Amino acid sequence: MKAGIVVFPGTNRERDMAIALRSVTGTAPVMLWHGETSLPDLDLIVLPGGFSYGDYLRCGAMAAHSPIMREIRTFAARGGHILGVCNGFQILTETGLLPGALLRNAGLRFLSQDCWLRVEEAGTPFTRNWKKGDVFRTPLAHGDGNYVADVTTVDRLEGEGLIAFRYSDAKGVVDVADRLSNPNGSMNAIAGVLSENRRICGMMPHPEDLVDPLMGGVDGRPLFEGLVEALVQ
Amino acid sequence: MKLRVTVSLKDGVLDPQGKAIGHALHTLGFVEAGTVRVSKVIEIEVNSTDRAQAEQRGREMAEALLANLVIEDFSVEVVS
Amino acid sequence: MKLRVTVSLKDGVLDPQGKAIGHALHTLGFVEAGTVRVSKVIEIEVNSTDRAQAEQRGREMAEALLANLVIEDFSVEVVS
Amino acid sequence: MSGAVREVNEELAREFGLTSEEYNRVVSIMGRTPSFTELGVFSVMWSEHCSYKSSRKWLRTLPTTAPWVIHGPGENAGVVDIGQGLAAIFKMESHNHPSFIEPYQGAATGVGGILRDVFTMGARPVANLNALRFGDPATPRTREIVDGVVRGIGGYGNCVGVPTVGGEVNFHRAYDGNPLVNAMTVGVAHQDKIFLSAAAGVGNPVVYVGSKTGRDGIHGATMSSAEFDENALAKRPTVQVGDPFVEKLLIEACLELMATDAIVAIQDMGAAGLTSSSVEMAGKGGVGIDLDLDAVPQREPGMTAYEMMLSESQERMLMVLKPDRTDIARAIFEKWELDFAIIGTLTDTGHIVVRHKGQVEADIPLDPLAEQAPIYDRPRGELKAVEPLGPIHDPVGIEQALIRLIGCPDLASRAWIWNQYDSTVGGQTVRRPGGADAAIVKIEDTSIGLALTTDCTPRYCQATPRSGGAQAVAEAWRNITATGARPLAVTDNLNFGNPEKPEIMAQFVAAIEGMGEACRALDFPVVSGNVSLYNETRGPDGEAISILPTPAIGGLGVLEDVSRSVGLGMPEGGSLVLIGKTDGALGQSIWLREILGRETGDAPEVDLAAERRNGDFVREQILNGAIVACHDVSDGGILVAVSEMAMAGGTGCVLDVPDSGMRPEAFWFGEDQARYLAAVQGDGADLVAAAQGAGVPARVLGQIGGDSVTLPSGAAISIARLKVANAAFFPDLMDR
Ligand SMILES: Nc1ncnc2c1ncn2[C@@H]1O[C@H](COP(=O)(O)OP(=O)(O)O)[C@@H](O)[C@H]1O
Ligand SMILES: [Mg+2]
Repeated sequence: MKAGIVVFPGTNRERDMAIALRSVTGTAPVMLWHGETSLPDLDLIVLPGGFSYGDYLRCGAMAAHSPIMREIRTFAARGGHILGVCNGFQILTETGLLPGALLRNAGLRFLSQDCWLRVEEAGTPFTRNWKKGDVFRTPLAHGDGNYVADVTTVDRLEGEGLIAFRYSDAKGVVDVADRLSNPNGSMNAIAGVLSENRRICGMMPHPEDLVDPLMGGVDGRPLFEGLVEALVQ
Repeated sequence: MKLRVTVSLKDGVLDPQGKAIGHALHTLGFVEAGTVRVSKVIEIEVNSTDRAQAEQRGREMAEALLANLVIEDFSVEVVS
Repeated sequence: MKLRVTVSLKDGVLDPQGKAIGHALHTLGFVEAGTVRVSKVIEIEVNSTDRAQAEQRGREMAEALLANLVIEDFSVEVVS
Repeated sequence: MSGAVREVNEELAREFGLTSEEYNRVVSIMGRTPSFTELGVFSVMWSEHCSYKSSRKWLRTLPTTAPWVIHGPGENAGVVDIGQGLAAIFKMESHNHPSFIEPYQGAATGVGGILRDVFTMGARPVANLNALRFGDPATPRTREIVDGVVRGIGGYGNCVGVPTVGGEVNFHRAYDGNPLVNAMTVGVAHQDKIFLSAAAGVGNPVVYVGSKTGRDGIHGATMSSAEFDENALAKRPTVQVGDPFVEKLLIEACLELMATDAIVAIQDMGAAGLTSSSVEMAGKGGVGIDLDLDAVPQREPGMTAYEMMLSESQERMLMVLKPDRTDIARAIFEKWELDFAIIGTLTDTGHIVVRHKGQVEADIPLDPLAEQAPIYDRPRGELKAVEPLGPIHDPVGIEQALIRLIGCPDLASRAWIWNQYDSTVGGQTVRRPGGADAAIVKIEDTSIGLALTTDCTPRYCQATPRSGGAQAVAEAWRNITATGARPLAVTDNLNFGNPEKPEIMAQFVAAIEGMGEACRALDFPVVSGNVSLYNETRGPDGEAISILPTPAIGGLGVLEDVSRSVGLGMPEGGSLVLIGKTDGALGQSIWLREILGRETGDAPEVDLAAERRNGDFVREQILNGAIVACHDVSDGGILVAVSEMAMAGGTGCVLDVPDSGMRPEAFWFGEDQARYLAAVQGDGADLVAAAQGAGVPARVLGQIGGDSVTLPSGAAISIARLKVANAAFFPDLMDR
């Protein structure tokens, strides 16, 4: 699988992502600078976490206008696979490649803690190594992860099976109003969404930081292993 | 000339910051405080002599970058 | 009645956000954009019929909570 | 302090913080009345903050060398060999006064400043820590300060993408008007790619990079050396605002440039900005320096030479480059969208010459500026006698006391704080906050792990400064040891009151003596640090309140194989073994303060030989796999330590100890030093026997398992109950 990781000024989880990808593919992904106006041949583009442009104005707003995003739109239009994590998810919503927006966390504080995610949609390139209803642990680290969208949009996402992950407790119980299991207050406890063609996935938590037992577990690995299986034909 | 672009959350989008401020005001004894909404004001010095054109450019800036129309509304004024 | 409290950074205090926005506007081709400063507007519905008193309370709210007087200035208006 | 140029005389010098005698020395060095800008330069260079005039004599007594020390004090940060050709570069620095005035920005810029000290030497920062001291939690101002400081540290550290992995927090009313914010950064570099600050090469260009200069924080260095009074808040306009986004770009740009061979010397612009960076770089290199201030990137119009020389605008660096490499350097900084300007050249004059708008604004000989800097041997008075311990009785019983202790401000869970700090960015955090006695960060692409901690027990330092100083070092060493790592070196941050008061000076010297003794006994040299004096508040009634003496220690250790580190959580089955001798020291203990409401008695004795022996034994048993979880016994004593292990792993323990004849509260809550709790598989007999062979006291304390901590009396305290008591304090205080 040929993967590329986009680096914007202020991106800071590109190395984490590279480590995770390398550990499942055996080869280092290429780093793509935000100013580039053409893309190499790639199976997967990852928009990693961090604080592109300092999170100033709105998280992801300025990165969404980077030259490389034009290429990424074309890549998406041709059916390319894109994973956006944390700031990457915010950038995908700012560019309109994914619906909705991410507001300040309900408690108005930055949150850095483990959370539990329930897999809502199996069989996508991002979730094929889980079953629907599986629960896994992953760190999250963000100040603006509170997912919102208008009611029509949310109904459509729910109806068409485009919710990838939901925040839950360790047993998989979802309670939108519970700040312990739905820490940032996201609508319908939505933690990750898919594009209509299911080839773009955006999520707030960081599966890339849980791929090595040394760091406390490998709960995040199935996502990356699944991508490799799906994209290497 | 100076443009003032005000960006606010759309009606119906929950404003957690406004809610928290309202709560804090009550705690501090400002019991008369009702709904609180927080907006951003972006003031931009522009090199222009044509007010109407400046305002038009301000709208373009807002649409392109300053506001996220999925969740926000904006207004533009030329202030000097 | 509605209070509008505008909170801005004092002159001379670095506004990293304004700086970054100005830069981004340039990149997007808004070359006329000069200095950019970002302020906050807090709108508060208040239960009051006395404009002068409401304004006075608004100032008290700003001093107590809404503005950080170490680095920010504020102004208060009664808007309706 | 306005930028307006005023007549230079002794009165102005005093306003700038110089004594009459110091001013006379300036006049004699200059052979004339100095210019306004020159006086500014002298006053900041001779401030306590930059010159260490009250502390230097004593700092020199600290041990600073070891075979693994590459650079000790004197550089921007300390450098130690961690194997495989790599070096750890680290330092701690205070931002106390700014954090009182504007907690968010004060703490944020504190983090920014210490990061620059580390990456300026060529290291990629891999971890941040912070040591915080706040006032009485019951006061609203303390809550505001806690809120702002925590947000500020997170706001900056999270954005630059350096994980914040540890720290410490205490509350005491002595910090009401003067909180302490000490920030530590650890970075990693290749040993053959370490950059120093001594300028060299007459004719080489002096280059400014980073953010533009504004009127931020002018006279910050003198302010941070001044006592606080009612006017403190009036000094507010000097507050600097940090831009972590620019800092992140600056890190990447500097590291990219450092991979080429363009840099001769580099130094961050910290306190006293352009003045201290240019003076120190030229001074260390024995060269002169000419600066052309017209070339300095400026944020505001009409800045004077004085303002530019003293500005403490953040996110700026000064470099000396090889002349034929300036274009490469410029291209890198332009790529990262940072300012880049050649603002001067190195000369052979031995002077710093500052030009602005065609005028020479300053022309100062560098040698006397450094060599004739004041250094004081300030008079030391008597240490305050310790109030005797007094009679002990137990009004609440062991179970109740445990619940109260585990929930008190100094022992309550700090999760509310660390959950606001990104501790995982980088993907190398092996032991996060709360997971082990020291945080463990792996070095990418190696098996090496760094063990990091900050420690100090101010109430011990207040009672008995000498053993308090030793205890702080010993606890840092012990915390590193308890993970299995080998302690290598420390950085320190000496926070004290007004050194012009003989009793404060006595505290200061005694604490340093204690530290030095411990560092020597434990082979744990001091490689960098910072001194913060004048930490006092003058209340409206004129009474000066000094902080508790707080020599914060930042410790660093190394694990060759990071997979061998152990944490706090005990695995089900097996036994808990207590290592070290228990005498039941209740003087200055948390139990005494929380249960009897007294801060009396001597601080616990620090037996450095026992520390060494017990610690070396524990480390060996961790590395050979015998000990599977470990925790040092410190604040709150044995029972608090057991409870912390139980909460961390979710597994309890049935405590089974024969009556020792000691008062139960002294046994369970006494704070004797040099002790560890070690979890082992089996009945613990092997470990006890091995300890005996090594001359280390050890006894089995109980059997691991279940969901409670069960006392010998049979009383079972469920982990769930402990957790509720432990978790409540911060959310109740801060989110109500
Ligand atoms: N308490 C201390 N112990 C040991 N070294 C110290 C201490 N205080 C300062 N130093 C050393 O003195 C030098 C100057 O410190 P400082 O002025 O704080 O650095 P900077 O200029 O980077 O702010 C540094 O090398 C620092 O490590
Ligand atoms: Mg320095």
